[in-house]
Amino acid sequence: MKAVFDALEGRFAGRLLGSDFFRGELTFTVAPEDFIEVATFCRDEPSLAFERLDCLVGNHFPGRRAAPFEVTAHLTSVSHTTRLRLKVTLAEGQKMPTATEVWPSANWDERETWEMYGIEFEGHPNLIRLLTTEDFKGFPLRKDFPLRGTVGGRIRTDLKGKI
Amino acid sequence: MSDSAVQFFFLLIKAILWVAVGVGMVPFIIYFERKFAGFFQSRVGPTYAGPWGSLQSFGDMAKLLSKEDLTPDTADKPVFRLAPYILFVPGFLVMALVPFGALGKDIFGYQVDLVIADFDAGVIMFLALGSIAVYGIVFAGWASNNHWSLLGGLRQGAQMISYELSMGLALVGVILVSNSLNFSEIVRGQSGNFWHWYFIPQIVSFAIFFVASIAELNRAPFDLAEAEQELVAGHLTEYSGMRWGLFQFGEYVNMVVMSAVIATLFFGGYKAPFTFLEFVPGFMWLLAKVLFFIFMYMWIRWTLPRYRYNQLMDIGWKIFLPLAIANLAVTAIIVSVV
Amino acid sequence: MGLKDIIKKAAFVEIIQGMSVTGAYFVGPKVTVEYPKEKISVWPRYRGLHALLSDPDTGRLNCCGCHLCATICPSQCIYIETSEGAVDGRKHIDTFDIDLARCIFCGFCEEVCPCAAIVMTPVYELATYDKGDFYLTKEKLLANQVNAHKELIKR
Amino acid sequence: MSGSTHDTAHPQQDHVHGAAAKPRPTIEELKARKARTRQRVVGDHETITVSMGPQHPSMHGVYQAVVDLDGEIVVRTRPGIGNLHRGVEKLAEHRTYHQFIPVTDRLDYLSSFAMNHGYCEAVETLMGVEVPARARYIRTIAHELCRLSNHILWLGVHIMDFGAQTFFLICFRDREYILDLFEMLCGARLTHSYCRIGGVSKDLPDEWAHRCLQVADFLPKRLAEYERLIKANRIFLKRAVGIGIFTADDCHAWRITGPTLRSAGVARDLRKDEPYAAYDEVDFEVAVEYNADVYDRFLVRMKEMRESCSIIRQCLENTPDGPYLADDAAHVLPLKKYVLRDAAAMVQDFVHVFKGPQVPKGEVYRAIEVPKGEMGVYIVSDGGPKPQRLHVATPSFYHGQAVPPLFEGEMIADVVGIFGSIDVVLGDTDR
Repeated sequence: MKAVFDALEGRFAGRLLGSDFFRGELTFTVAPEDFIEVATFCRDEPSLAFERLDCLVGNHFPGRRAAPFEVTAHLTSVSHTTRLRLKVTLAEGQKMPTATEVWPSANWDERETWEMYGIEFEGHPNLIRLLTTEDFKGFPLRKDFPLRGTVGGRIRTDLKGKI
Repeated sequence: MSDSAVQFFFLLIKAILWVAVGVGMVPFIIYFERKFAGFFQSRVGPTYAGPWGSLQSFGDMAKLLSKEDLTPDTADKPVFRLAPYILFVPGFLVMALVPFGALGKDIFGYQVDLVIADFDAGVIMFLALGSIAVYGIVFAGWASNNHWSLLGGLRQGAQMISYELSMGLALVGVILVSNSLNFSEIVRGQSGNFWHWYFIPQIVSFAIFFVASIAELNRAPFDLAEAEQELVAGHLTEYSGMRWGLFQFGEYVNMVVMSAVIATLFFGGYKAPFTFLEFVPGFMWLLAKVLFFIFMYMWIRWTLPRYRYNQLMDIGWKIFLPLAIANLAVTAIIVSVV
Repeated sequence: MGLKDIIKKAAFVEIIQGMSVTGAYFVGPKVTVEYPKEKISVWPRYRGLHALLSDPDTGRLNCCGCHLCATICPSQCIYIETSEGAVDGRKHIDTFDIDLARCIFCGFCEEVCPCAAIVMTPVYELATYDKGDFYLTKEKLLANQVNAHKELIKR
Repeated sequence: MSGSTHDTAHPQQDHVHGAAAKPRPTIEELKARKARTRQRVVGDHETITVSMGPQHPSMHGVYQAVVDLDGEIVVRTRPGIGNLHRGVEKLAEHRTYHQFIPVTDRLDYLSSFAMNHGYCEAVETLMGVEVPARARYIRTIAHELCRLSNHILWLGVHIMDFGAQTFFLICFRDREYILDLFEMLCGARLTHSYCRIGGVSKDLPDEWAHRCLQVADFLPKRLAEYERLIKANRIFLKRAVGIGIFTADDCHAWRITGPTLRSAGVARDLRKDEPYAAYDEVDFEVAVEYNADVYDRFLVRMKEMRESCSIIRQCLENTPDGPYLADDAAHVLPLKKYVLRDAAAMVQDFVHVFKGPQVPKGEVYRAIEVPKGEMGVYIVSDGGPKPQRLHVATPSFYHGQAVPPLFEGEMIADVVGIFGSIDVVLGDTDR
């Protein structure tokens, strides 16, 4: 953990917006425009070697006015058995660069984050709804979205030949 | 009564009986297939309809008859309806060639041949009819106008072409040994105890023929046309009700016929395994052999996984064909020398 | 591939080996339980149909109307209505309904119940022709207590 | 311990039946093999499009793969999921930490104990609950039983994908023994809801250890029987060897974990790498194979099942006595037997049900090795009784995503086999 902290601090000293250590897990907050650079460094630097993106999730904090959205990437190094969390905070409508170039497995994660929170990923190859129906309205995991109700889900006939 | 009238009368009886036995066996073979499938999987199989579930097939038949018969809107309708019949008519025709007793047997003072058609080119006829049956499946695949069905039909066509060849070449070995194309003659050539049967000198032929017959019958491990796990139901995807039932029926009729042909060609047909057992009628021996092969087909089906399409072709062309030719050459040399 | 392998292949060794396994099953004992004719007994902890227990002596419902089960229920399938004013100072249970169509049989209601009132019984045949039968009222739940495990009642 | 792999010596592989140890390929060879398969789809193709799933008989669950075929060769695959989406993450935000446990059962319904366990481990990490030793051992046993039942079911379905139908039913027959054990243990056969925050809900019943030992002794015999039936079978070998190659690099890039990753020669197993429950106290080997194909995934899982039996045996011998639920009033739902007798426990019960556990602020990501791969649970807590955000990074989600590169250039007949070999369960994928 210490090595990871030192390596990242050494490389991106001024640009890391914050770090956190809780229950043995290291979290770094980075700016959205730095995210890809930090992620690529984490993957390619042999002493870090985070080969794998374990998951990429969004989050919504309606209480934080300036930047209510958060995207968290969990990185895993199989060779060093270490984990790292990279966090990006976003304002409503602010775009996030896609991580599909760094880890292909981010594809569905980003689609899910987009459909659930409305966080747009710039450069994503296929940003369409993944789990909900095509005619779904709204972003269901936002805190202001109700738990119960019916949205979309009618049987589509106009999509013939498009899927 | 003139002799020809009597012969015609006997012919009618033979034809009706043979077909009745063949057709009558099918529901029970289907029942046994399901029962044995259960046994092979340490289950008990059907138990409800009739004693030990033996009337299961009739229940199925009633269900299939009462089901709606769907024809897809985009299907090629005449061909779609024709296909099941093409599959099972050749099976019945081959039945006519298989002898179930000696020629010129004395019954009520008349000389009767215990075969429907004592046809001199029987083996050729059998191969020809076998190739026609595949049209049923290819037509079904084409006419359904469904991707899965089309793939199934194509697979079956390709499979049949590659297996007919080695099957035919395997048979040539038997023809050389028996010196005849006539089924009755071939059986007569196997007179004596079971070590006179052709499966011993022609073991390679037998192996090729048996495996190819599984492919021809479209059963696991060569049921590529149907291939439930890959092609949904292959050529059967769009069929429902009794039309689907006819396909199943045709397949089981073909199974009876194919078992009878194998028994005739390699296992002495209606002959008893030992000469002292010949007091049992030949028909019973043939039936026993047919049932044995049907059981083997079931055992294989419920044990083995399925080949892939291109692997099947590989086996057909790269192993069986050279093997059959080699067998043919060796047999030819031995026959001409001895 | 050595000669041994070729011979093995030509003799179908591994296929015969495999067929011997299925052949052994063919003659071996069968494992089928022919369900409606014979039924399997379940273990005492089995989480089947719920039952409400009542005191065997007085016939009074064990339930004290605390709403714990209705609150913990992850699928919110328990509906309880209580009223005050019974003679002995206990709450009176007006309704105690379980919607089986919602229930996921997790057993949490049984686990949190502070007065051993709601238990799960080994009754597992819940299929019915009428959806209404899935709505269990207090009477139905009480009637089911005959199926409850004896140890649960004693406790 | 783990990670780089192609350079570490590995013990002579113990093949019970069938062929001798295969030569181990280098990663370049594997890549070349995969490239040869991919070569088939280069260039223009006239294709037909078929939809495998959601109603296809051999798709596992309601997965949809729209496949473009050139003849029998798969040119492109467009996966589609979501038919089983239940919004588990939204549900979690409206339930207390205790209430969410039965929901986790429904994630991967074929190994629901593992799902309970993963969730509880994460919550315990967040809350800092110390789990008693007995509970840790019971969890280990139950988790391994769960792995066995999952792998046995997988095996049956997987071999059935290749057309051997008997296998499916005999595997189901043997899975019954494990389900019976679970029924005896927690009262449910499929959706166990057995784990609790801080331990397990019920102690081992009488006789259970004995029966479990019997099963653990008996299953390896059955596994040998399975192997006699299929392992050396020429058809299975032809269908499985060299098919669906996915190298270690690809696996990392697509976050493929579990047996599929181990079949690519990476000795990654969270039970060893980040031990939880009692895994650091038992002795077991990580099953690794090196060819990264369908057959090696089969071998890895067969080995894992044997290891599971051995872990169960060790745990049963060493299970300590003591409490099976942590004595932690702030975080743990009290046991029924105390609630009925003890006023403090009853108060604790009421507090937990009506108010929920006391949770510190913070976020944790905890991953455990479930039968299908690595399941991570990410919990953000804002100090309330309900999670602010809960994300379950389930293995099947990523396995289902990696389908296009896996299918590329393979034949339609192998598609079902490959899809089976990566072990996808749609409850796990769609959440």
